[in-house]
Amino acid sequence: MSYDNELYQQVILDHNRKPRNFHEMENSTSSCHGINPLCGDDITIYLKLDEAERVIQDISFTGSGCAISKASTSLMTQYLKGKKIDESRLIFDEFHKMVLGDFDPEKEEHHLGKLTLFMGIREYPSRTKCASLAWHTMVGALDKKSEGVSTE
Amino acid sequence: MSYDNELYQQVILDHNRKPRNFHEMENSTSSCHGINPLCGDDITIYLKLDEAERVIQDISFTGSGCAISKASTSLMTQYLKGKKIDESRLIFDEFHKMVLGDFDPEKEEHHLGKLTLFMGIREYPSRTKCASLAWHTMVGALDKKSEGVSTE
Amino acid sequence: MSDTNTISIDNPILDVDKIRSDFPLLSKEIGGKPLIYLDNGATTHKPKQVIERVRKFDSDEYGTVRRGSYRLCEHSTQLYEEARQKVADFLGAPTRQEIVFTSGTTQSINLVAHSFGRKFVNSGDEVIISNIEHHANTVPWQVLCDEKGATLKVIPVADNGELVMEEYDKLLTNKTRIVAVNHVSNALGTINPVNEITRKAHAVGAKVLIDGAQSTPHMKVDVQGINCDFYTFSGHKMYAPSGIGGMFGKMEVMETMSPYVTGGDMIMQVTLEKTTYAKPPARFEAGTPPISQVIGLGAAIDYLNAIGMDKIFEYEKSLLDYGTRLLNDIDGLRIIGNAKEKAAILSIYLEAAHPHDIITMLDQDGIALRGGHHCAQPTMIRFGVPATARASMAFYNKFSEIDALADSLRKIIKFFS
Amino acid sequence: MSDTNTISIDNPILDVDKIRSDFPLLSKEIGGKPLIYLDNGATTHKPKQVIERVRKFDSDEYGTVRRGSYRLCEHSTQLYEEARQKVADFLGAPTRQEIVFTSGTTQSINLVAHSFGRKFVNSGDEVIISNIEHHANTVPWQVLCDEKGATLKVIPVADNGELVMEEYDKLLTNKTRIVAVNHVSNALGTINPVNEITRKAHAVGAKVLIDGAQSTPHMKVDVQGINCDFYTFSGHKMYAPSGIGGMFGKMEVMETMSPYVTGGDMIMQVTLEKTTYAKPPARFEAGTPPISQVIGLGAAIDYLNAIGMDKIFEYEKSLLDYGTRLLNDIDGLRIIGNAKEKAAILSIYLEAAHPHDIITMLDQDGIALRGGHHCAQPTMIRFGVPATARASMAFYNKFSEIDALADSLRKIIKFFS
Ligand SMILES: Cc1ncc(COP(=O)(O)O)c(C=O)c1O
Ligand SMILES: Cc1ncc(COP(=O)(O)O)c(C=O)c1O
Repeated sequence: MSYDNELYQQVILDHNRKPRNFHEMENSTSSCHGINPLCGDDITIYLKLDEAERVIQDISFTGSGCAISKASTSLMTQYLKGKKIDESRLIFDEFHKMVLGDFDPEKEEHHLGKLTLFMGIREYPSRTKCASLAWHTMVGALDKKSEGVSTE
Repeated sequence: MSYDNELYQQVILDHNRKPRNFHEMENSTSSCHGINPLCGDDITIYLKLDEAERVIQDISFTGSGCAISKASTSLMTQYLKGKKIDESRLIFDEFHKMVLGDFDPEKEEHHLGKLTLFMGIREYPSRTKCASLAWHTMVGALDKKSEGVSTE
Repeated sequence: MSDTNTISIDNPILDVDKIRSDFPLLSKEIGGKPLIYLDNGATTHKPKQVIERVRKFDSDEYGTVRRGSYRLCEHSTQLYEEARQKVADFLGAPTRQEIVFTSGTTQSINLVAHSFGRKFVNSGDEVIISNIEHHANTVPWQVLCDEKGATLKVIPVADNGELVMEEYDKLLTNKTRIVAVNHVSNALGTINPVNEITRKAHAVGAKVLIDGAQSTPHMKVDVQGINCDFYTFSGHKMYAPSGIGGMFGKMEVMETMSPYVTGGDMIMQVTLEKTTYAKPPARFEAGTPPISQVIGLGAAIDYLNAIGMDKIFEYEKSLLDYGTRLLNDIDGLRIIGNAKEKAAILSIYLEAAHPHDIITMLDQDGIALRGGHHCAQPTMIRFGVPATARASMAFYNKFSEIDALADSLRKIIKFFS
Repeated sequence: MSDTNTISIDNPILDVDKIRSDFPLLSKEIGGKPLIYLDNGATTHKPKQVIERVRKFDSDEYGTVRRGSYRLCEHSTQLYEEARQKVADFLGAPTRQEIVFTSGTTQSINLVAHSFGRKFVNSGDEVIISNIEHHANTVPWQVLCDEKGATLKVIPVADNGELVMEEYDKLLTNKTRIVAVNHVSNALGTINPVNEITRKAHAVGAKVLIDGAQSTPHMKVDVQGINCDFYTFSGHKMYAPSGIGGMFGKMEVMETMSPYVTGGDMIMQVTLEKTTYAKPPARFEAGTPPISQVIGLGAAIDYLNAIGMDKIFEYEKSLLDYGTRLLNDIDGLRIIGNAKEKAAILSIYLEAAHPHDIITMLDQDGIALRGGHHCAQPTMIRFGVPATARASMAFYNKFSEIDALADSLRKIIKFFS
């Protein structure tokens, strides 16, 4: 399997233009505010958790940011909707390591699906935070961090 | 007339070993404490002023310091005893300018007498304060500066 | 569009090619493309005259300053004080003793907020800043006002990026202790009317700090003309080494101030019971200073003087006018900040793309711009944008580099639309 | 006397001639005589590896750090963080994030006195320093205690220059908030028992700052072994450029501390109403840091590691032993400070001549020593001398230079007697 190393692929441009699950959630069970101080990315993730089943029933987001952060958040919400909480944490871990260059989905088993298209970001260290902000914030919402998270 | 450019001349060594007027003064009319923070020179000048005649009746000093500062103070007290206050200020001015290299007693009229032997100090900028501390402190005593003076 | 370009070729204000040959970094390539460096507001490159002066000093002349009386040390102390005189002359300060060396503008402003502010700003007093300040000229005053129970007031900014002076008039009261504004805004390029700001502040008895981080590299400064009480600057933004900066402070004001950083060299005498403080500037220069960097700063000032600050300002102004015209022609591009008096800064906002994406794309073309809030978040909030891409020019930039920027921006807009 | 000298020639710990060829300044002449530089306690010279690294960085790689996302800036940010890792490794710190860059020891101690001290030291609390501290580790605590109504207590020093540890035990109480002592005294050379000092302070719940200005250049340091909460240092005393220094701070302690200098990069978010602070080390690194000097510091650490800190310590110790024996043979000469554990510092007092005169006379022979109170007035007062002449050695000094010092001192004594 081969991955495109280009950062701004069509999928990313598309999710940037038309972000999915891009709205506030009235009946969320938790939410978290995340910022990337360096470039001013600023998002809020809303979760509706089924605590009994330990499943992410619904997920959405609002905020503003660069194409990478918006597309990453949009794709994350698509990908995690309906996933188990534990699995979501595992995926976070793999994603985070992938963008830092510490995990290579070309060589190792993974649960990232099409999220591997963010692999190219390894080449742009200062942009990894743009891709991972969504994920940190999602985990913050899982952990019910009221003070928010920052990638700084 | 010609001056020796050497810093440590015999006169200076002699006044360093046996400083003149080196004692506290019981009945002084004013005194001043002067310090040179860089090397720790620390002297007190005592004056007995005849305010009516505007004359320095008596002058003495105590303290510790380098050979230059001790000899300079000792020679100053010898030279100023009995001098008019106004003349003493004038001499201070000439002396101060001389050690800074701004006044050349070889070329200009002056009232410095044998004090010109400190002329060589122009060559050692960091030592000028050692030679001028006594003078600043003497003027401090004339001005009744209770907070003392510092060459810094 | 090639109009201004032609003018600059036929009748050059500066010999930019010759100047560029002094700056080794400007001939660098980034990913195979020639570097086009337009982030001079963040930091500037150093001419070889500065780099070599520091190298020579460290190799042949280095010694500590102020503390020793052997000749090596006397020599470096003399060079150090000569550099202080150069700074004084460069800023139009009356005396060398009114120049304090610090590690940069941030440290200088903190010094004033601490040593002046904590002493003279009390509960109920007021401090005035503007809406277009760098964080370095915002946070220290917030902290001070918080601590003292004083009020922080903010001069608003009009849509064109100019301060609203009528509002400033209303903010001033007899409780105003200090007014702190920048000479040139790093986010918008606005040149503020610092003479008027100072005069009016003095009329109510307030002191004035002018943050000159963005003015000292680009225009002639005259602190006596402005009549401000403090004027701060950073060496690394004015072609000098990193790690050095400073400020002008009026002696009569500095003499009333408590020390900031304490330690060696800022004291007259230390016993275990009590410490007496030295006179300014020594009072504010505790510890071993950035010696080699001060020498480098002196060399940078020599370099700037040799070109001439008036010429630098005139040339950069022509770059700004050219760039403004060029970019205003691009659809979907907005320049934030259009003050009449403006330094060569273009804060760019594209409808189509986020500044961070713009920066990464420009970088692919070898063009270095800064994207973000430029440490001026309140300004970004005021203009309703999360961030901008900022082109900040220097006298070593060429008109053709502005052309390249415009071309690249057009490409980006197309790509993201 | 030529004994030790012979040993060093036959069985050299270091190849000093080769090392000296790395330091351009050491081949300088002063008034026609070869420079004998023995003021390393004040500041050290820089090997060409450091000078060249900075020159290359400024010429080919310079960019701002942390603020930009174009490649030039990413590259310098990476070098900057690599240097932070080098410092962490050099000091034995667990993580890079526990290293804060400052302009030097003075700034580092002020940071702790402000950000830890003003938050955690209150009225009635106690701070402990020693009688052999540099002003940089005295004045900030005096100021703090004055401001807070806290008490400053002082560990006394015995006649041989060692701290009186039984007295220290008595000074510690449950009101002690911080103990701040140097690892090596710059005035006497005493190596203090910092592990024991730290252990005992922790036992009463106090934090510990160790001032490492004089230890980092001369011996292997292990902050985890010491277990101190803060450890400060100056680059210019460890063969790095001027204008850079820093400290180790335990993350768990630093996280509880307020910012010191405020401005850009130390904040998470600034609005006109409120500011949230970044995590350490960023919280304590407001503004543009001394970028090139950090890179130079990294190069200096590489240089020291290549020689080996243990070897450096061993060689300097042999210089110290040699010099001590040589000088003790001179009539009318007193060495102040004879601790069993001692770094290569000889604080010299002559009955015949004042230190300032000694320095001027030595300088005529090309020998650079510092005369004065060494920013340690309380220490001078304790030993009843106004000042001393201090020979402070480095691994680039030769035994023959100590011979020259001894000869020159003998001449001076004769001259002044
Ligand atoms: C023990 C000690 N502490 C602190 C300092 C102050 O260091 P700096 O002047 O580099 O801030 C020095 C050096 O002068 C020192 O020797
Ligand atoms: C207007 C203004 N003020 C202050 C600063 C802070 O300067 P420094 O980071 O050199 O301390 C900057 C630069 O970042 C600036 O542009």
